Amino acid sequence: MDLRVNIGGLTLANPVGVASGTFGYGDEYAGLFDIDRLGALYTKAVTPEARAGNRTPRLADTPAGMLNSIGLANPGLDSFITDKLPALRQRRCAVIVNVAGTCPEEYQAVVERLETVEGLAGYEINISCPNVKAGGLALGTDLKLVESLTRRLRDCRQRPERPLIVKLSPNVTDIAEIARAAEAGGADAVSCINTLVGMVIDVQKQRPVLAMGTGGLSGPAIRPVGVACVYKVSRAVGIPIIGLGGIGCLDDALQYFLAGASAIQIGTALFRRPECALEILDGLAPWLEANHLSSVTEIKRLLKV
Amino acid sequence: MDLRVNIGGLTLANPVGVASGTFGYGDEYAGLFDIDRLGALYTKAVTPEARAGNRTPRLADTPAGMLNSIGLANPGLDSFITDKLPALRQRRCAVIVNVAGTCPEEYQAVVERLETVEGLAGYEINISCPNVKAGGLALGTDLKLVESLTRRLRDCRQRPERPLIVKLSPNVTDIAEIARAAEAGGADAVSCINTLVGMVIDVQKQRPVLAMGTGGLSGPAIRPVGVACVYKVSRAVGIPIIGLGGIGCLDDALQYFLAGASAIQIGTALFRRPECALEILDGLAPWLEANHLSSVTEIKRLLKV
Amino acid sequence: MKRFDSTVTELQPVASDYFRITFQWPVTLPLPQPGCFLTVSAGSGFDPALRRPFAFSDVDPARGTAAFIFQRRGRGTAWLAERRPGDSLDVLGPLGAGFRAPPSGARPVLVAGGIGLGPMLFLARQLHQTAAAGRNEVPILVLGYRSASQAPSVDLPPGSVICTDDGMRGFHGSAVAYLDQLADALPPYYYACGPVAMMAAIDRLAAARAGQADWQAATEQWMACGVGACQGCVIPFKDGGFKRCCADGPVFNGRMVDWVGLQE
Amino acid sequence: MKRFDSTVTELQPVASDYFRITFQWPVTLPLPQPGCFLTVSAGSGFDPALRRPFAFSDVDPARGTAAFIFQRRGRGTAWLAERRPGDSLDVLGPLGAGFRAPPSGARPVLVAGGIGLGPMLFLARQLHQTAAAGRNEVPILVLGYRSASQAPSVDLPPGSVICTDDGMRGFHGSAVAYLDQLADALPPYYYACGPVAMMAAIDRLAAARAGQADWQAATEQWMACGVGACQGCVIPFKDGGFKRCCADGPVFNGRMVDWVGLQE
Ligand SMILES: Cc1cc2nc3c(=O)[nH]c(=O)nc-3n(C[C@H](O)[C@H](O)[C@H](O)COP(=O)(O)OP(=O)(O)OC[C@H]3O[C@@H](n4cnc5c(N)ncnc54)[C@H](O)[C@@H]3O)c2cc1C
Ligand SMILES: Cc1cc2nc3c(=O)[nH]c(=O)nc-3n(C[C@H](O)[C@H](O)[C@H](O)COP(=O)(O)OP(=O)(O)OC[C@H]3O[C@@H](n4cnc5c(N)ncnc54)[C@H](O)[C@@H]3O)c2cc1C
Ligand SMILES: Cc1cc2nc3c(=O)[nH]c(=O)nc-3n(C[C@H](O)[C@H](O)[C@H](O)COP(=O)(O)O)c2cc1C
Ligand SMILES: Cc1cc2nc3c(=O)[nH]c(=O)nc-3n(C[C@H](O)[C@H](O)[C@H](O)COP(=O)(O)O)c2cc1C
Ligand code: FES
Ligand code: FES
Repeated sequence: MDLRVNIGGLTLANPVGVASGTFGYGDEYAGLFDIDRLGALYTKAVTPEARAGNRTPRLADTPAGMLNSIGLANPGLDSFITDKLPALRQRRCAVIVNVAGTCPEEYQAVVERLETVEGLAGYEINISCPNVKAGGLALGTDLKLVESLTRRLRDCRQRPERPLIVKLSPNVTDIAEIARAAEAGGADAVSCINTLVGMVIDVQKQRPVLAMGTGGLSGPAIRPVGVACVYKVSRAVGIPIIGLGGIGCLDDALQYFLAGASAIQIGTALFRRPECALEILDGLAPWLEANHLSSVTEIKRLLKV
Repeated sequence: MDLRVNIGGLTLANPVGVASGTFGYGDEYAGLFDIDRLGALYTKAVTPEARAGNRTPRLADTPAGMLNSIGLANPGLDSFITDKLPALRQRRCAVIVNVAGTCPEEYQAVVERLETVEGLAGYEINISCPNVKAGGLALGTDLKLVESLTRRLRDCRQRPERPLIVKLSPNVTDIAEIARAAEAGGADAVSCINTLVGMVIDVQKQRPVLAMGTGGLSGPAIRPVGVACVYKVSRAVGIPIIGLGGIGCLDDALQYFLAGASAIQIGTALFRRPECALEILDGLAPWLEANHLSSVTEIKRLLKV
Repeated sequence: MKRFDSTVTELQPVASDYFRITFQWPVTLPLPQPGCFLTVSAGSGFDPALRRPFAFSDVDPARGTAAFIFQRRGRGTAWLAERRPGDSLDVLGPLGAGFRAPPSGARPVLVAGGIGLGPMLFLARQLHQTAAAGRNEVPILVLGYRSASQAPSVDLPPGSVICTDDGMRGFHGSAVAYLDQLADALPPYYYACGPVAMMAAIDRLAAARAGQADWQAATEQWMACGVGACQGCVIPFKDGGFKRCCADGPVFNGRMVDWVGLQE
Repeated sequence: MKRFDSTVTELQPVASDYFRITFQWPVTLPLPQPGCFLTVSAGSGFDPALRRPFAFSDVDPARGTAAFIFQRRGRGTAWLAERRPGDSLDVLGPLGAGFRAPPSGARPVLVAGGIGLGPMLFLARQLHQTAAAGRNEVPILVLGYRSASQAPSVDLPPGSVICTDDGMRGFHGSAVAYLDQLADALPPYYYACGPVAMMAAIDRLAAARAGQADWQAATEQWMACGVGACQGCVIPFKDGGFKRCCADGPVFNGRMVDWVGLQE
């Protein structure tokens, strides 16, 4: 069975990826399963300068989910290239860099610089992180900004074979509108969804559990929201959609494919059961066969509505 | 301990209510716990005409939550008054009618008519139901519409002792903005949150579980979203906030009070453990005493941020 | 009805992936009737969130226990299948309106498919008792299975008929095919619980037989509250309306139910 | 490290709301060292969603088992406390870097408060063994409790000291007060695991003693991945930076940790 999928010119060996921020830069899970079998690895966000991230606590447990307010902690562009990239390049899976910044110029600085190095497969533009003051979410809710940022990055890109994937936030009135803005700006694909804004209060201590107050909600709790978003976006744009949010098993992944996704990412569920990514991958081919399909992108056609 | 709270001139015996749509018109749970002890009972939505509601299935189970697409099924205004109200009037708890319609005129028709009958304590204006085509959610995401609808209902109201509570949707980019529009239109209070838009797909049948495709996500899964919304809205408006979304125990309720709510509602958790509403009520007074507070509305002052 | 913490007294496999679970039923509560159901809370957290409905298969007032038969299908029933004697079980019941008595002079013909087994067994036992007291005719219980291996190992009342699609046991064919060829001096009066396709076929059969304007169908629908409050569990009716499975049913006149709409 | 389904062999209460759980530890896996931890998945669904971290208290290569001591606090540990021999346990480990050996000529002084008991017991037993082999000085284990009733019923190594705030057992005062008055020919070298306030006090003590530029603190922080990937579990350092509790620790030089920032 051929599991390859095409995302804006880039061919992934299979549609199963691991989500930005939940997989570090790849090494950490190496002892737990064969990372090379993944279709794609989306790195933790990379910003021009190193960032220590937010104050602690950065995590809270919620029903069927969790909050995080990591705050784009990352070693910065230089260190990413010298310290992280060499090991990432050894991976057989496609490495897609999650790009973040406080303003369009910072995003551009990251992409322009990464265009000069080998061994990367694409860019996922994080315009939807709820955990930083500047950039992040604010950027991702403004149609004009989304379109112009996408166009700016598109224009500075030298390697058209590296897709520009815009990552959408569910914290908006109409996610389809934002997806259309990204498409209009020249995005090769969109990924959805990023986390929902949430808060947990420690009743004993009478203050938010997270030092930053609010954080991003992820995990199975948000899966119905993610599936609805992918479904809605798939009716609004023609570019491929990478679906994520609460995927933990084959059935969850198939919900996203049926809703319109061409590929998926697994995030929070890795924390519970790291090998679930490969279990999903291993379940795909038999399922396609049993349903007389020859590729993953045909799954969406099965949906009866 | 005095548990009374004031919502726009209406004094509730205590801040614990049961959420619209999860408690019918009051009778159904009578055998399971003493309903009269509740502070308020929010009815299922009432529309001018009877509505059969959406096609089946209308429910889906999700991690720590559920989807519903009931679709404002209700017997209509006339039947509500003749068949449901007499029993509701016998209740010692405040009865607040959840009002819905397809256009501002329909909302107004419901409120005007209810103003002519005795035995009601207030109105909760449902501008946030994701399960109907016209009215509902579309209305609740437009600032001007929210303000003008609120003003229209405010103007037609003859009994100022019945508060006008506008129920907010979390499916917006900025819920605080909507809350401010409601306040500007003259709302006495806001309740938040209604359900999130979600979808579950039956992978075997290759179609959405709900006949309507999408539905409203409720239950513990959305609690972090509800707490964050109440916190945000409490910083934006001066009118009281009624908090709801995933409350199932005293700790959950206290999170909402700390975030800024003056009263709460319990919805989906009733389905799991009906008596949890009274367990929360019974826990409030001891907690206030242990924390040297003399009223529920003081709780929000404890929050350290 | 009451929500309470009961204790499991027995968990018994009755067929592949089918179990009977027995638990304490306090004498202070109403005795469950055939067709009534209960809901249980599965798991310790809120995943899954909704209570799961099951029809009573048995009640033993002397021992103070009740039981239901369930099929392991998803997360809730997987959790149930792991219960052991002594474990606590969060129960809400009894719920719903049960079966009504058959008309006099008619043969109660009870049809069970799949997870319809429990309530039909319960009803068959009761109708045998009332028949012995001369209150109705002796019932026939008809059970349909795809293959002989699926047939459960439970004590069936005398005169029960097992139908298998593969013909390896009992009548060769579906339960509905058996009903179709059944020759009896008395007119049949159907009671049924099972897959929608089976229910629809019985409805066609009932419609075809002039004598029977009504039959009793135990229906199923996803439930949230289980007590009539949420309007979630409605069953479509041929007249275009809806009725709540939990509070108006789960037993309805099968002629009235829109089986096509339910199947969709 | 590996994620696997282990089997519980024993669950033993060791004090009020404290339990020791023993489970199979395959010989094919690395032997856990004192200070290392594992994470377990609690409950059958995703509520709670995150794995719960616990420090090893024991490992028995002969029997092929490992153990940890835990306090029942919330949903995850309530679920753990209901495990019975034969139940399966979803384990991920061994994780983290354990304690380093003490400098020669110093007295290993081990301090445990609350849930710090398990890893300190494990370390004390190991340091007694290595002391017998002449590799370090004989350790002292100091345990602090609010009242005598909280003190656990576990086998303590010889020379252990129990401190109680109420003075009903052992030393009358806190563990830190005990350290403060401890007179020993050898300079102390601290290892500690316990509440942040206790750790901060030990750090002040260590800072005050010129001889000790370093001590070993087993830290705690909410965790998500447990393997270093998510940056969720970071501990603030006095130099303004952060280190991951799970992958860079959980044992750090206590002098470097920003105990005030951690407490906040
Ligand atoms: C009145 C009534 C009586 C029932 N009696 C029995 C019985 O005696 N024995 C028995 O085995 N089953 C019975 N059922 C069905 C039983 O409720 C479901 O099989 C069970 O809830 C499945 O739960 P799960 O978590 O294991 O499966 P899930 O993974 O949640 O679902 C598996 C499938 O079960 C069905 N289902 C799940 N939840 C419900 C629900 N709340 N209502 C209806 N269908 C559902 C759905 O089709 C779903 O696809 C009854 C249902 C109703 C409404
Ligand atoms: C490296 C490490 C080793 C630990 N060793 C032990 C041990 O040996 N014995 C023991 O009893 N406990 C130990 N803990 C703490 C233990 O993880 C928590 O007590 C447990 O997770 C609580 O789970 P719960 O669901 O019962 O409580 P919850 O209701 O979820 O939380 C209760 C409290 O426990 C704390 N807590 C919860 N989850 C975590 C977490 N993921 N990380 C840190 N703190 C948390 C929080 O302060 C919370 O308020 C250790 C923690 C870490 C990080
Ligand atoms: C700990 C953590 C860190 C994250 N960091 C990032 C990030 O740096 N960039 C980004 O685009 N998304 C980030 N995310 C969001 C995830 O990539 C993903 O969109 C979200 O968690 C929903 O998927 P899930 O439910 O499968 O986790 C992070 C999520 C978590 C839980
Ligand atoms: C079955 C069901 C029906 C509902 N019907 C209504 C309704 O008619 N009007 C309304 O304003 N909200 C309705 N809601 C939303 C709830 O009142 C509440 O806002 C939401 O469920 C979040 O709270 P919870 O998580 O405690 O359930 C309904 C919710 C459910 C689950
Ligand atoms: S399940 Fe709520 S009305 Fe039937
Ligand atoms: S818990 Fe993820 S880095 Fe430590």
